Amino acid sequence: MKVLFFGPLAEITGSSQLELESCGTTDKLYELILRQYPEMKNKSIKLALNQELVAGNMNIQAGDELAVMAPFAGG
Amino acid sequence: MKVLFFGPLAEITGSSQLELESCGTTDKLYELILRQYPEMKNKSIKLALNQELVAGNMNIQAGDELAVMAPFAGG
Amino acid sequence: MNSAKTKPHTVLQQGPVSPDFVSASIASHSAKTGIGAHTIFLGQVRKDEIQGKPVEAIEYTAYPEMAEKEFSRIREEAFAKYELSCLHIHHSLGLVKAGEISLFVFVSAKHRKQVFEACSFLVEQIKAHVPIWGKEITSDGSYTWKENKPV
Amino acid sequence: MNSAKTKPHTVLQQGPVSPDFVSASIASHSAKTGIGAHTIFLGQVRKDEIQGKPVEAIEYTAYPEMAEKEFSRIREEAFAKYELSCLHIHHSLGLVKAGEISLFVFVSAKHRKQVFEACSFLVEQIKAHVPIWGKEITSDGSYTWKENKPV
Repeated sequence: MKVLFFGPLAEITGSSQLELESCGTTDKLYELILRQYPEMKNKSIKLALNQELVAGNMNIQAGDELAVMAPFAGG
Repeated sequence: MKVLFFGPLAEITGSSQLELESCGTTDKLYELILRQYPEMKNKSIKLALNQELVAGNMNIQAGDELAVMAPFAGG
Repeated sequence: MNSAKTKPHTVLQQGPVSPDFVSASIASHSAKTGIGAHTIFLGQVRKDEIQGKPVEAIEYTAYPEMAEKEFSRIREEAFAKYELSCLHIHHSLGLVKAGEISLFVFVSAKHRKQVFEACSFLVEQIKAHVPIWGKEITSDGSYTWKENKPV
Repeated sequence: MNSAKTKPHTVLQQGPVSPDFVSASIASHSAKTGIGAHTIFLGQVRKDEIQGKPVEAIEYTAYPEMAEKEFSRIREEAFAKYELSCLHIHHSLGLVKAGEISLFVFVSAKHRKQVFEACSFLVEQIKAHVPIWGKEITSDGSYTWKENKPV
């Protein structure tokens, strides 16, 4: 399962794209990321599934595009 | 007493500046103008005394600058 | 930036405000690195139809001495009411064709919080209180006197 | 003007928004003679001090595909919410120096009534919902990740 990381989070992971073990739902992915990168706990991270912000818990299908994002800073 | 007229009002008077008889107060000037130019009755005219909008009735002194104005259209 | 607040301004200018003038104004603020947010209002002359005839231009006249005093008063009021770095107002006199710009209001501040409110306040004050008049001239040369209405 | 609403836009551009680009955008609206009011918002990079060191630039990165989708959604929402003739958004990627412009929002309508509200709505939506990040780079080369806060 490919997961994208941006901005400050890519600095923590050392890469803008990681291959993580499949985990079925976005809640599980969230847990997995925080276990693997405990520094992200203070970053109020958000997930995007197929380029849309995840609200609640969502199922992950094969081929879905997943992204982990720090608070935005546009403007 | 010199009185200035602008925009649509100068069209009614035919001049941007008229010499009117002294009349002591702005209320009296207002009456005088409407008597002389009854067409201004529908124009919701305002007076300015020394370049400030007249609110209420004010005394007119020798040398004061008086102006009669139609609704504004700036912008 | 206090100097920007107190230096005398002449708001009224002959003819339309050009887009190049707007960009020069923007560029001149790049040295003011305490500014984080600008809001600009531009009033553009519309080709409205008056009795079936399109408006080709507005011809503006003013009571210039009182108009400049009112612009100053409005500026002071905006600085008192909002936390602004600087503000600039330019208004046309004379002929401004449909599609051209007759009013340019430029408000700058550290944060975006109040720039929209301040800019809107300025535009409403200008339309309500500054002695400016405009003839809407239609294609056959006839004209109608414009009148501002409150929003 | 419906074509302006539906034609595809790319909001993200490399480097700062130049004042000349803003004036060209303004000039390109002079043919749209149904427009009476424009509002522009410009976000300018501030030379804030971070631990005593001045910010020299912000380096912007984005999740570009999602960012463009969010910009489209925000545009559609603004057109649904307000009576607008057209609107344009431009946001920088890469390095934007202090004093330069990183965000340009341009809203046009027949009347002034809603342009300020629409422009403010767009700016708040962009800051809250578009996946863009910025490194504030100070004079000694160190940096801090910027985070937007609600107004």
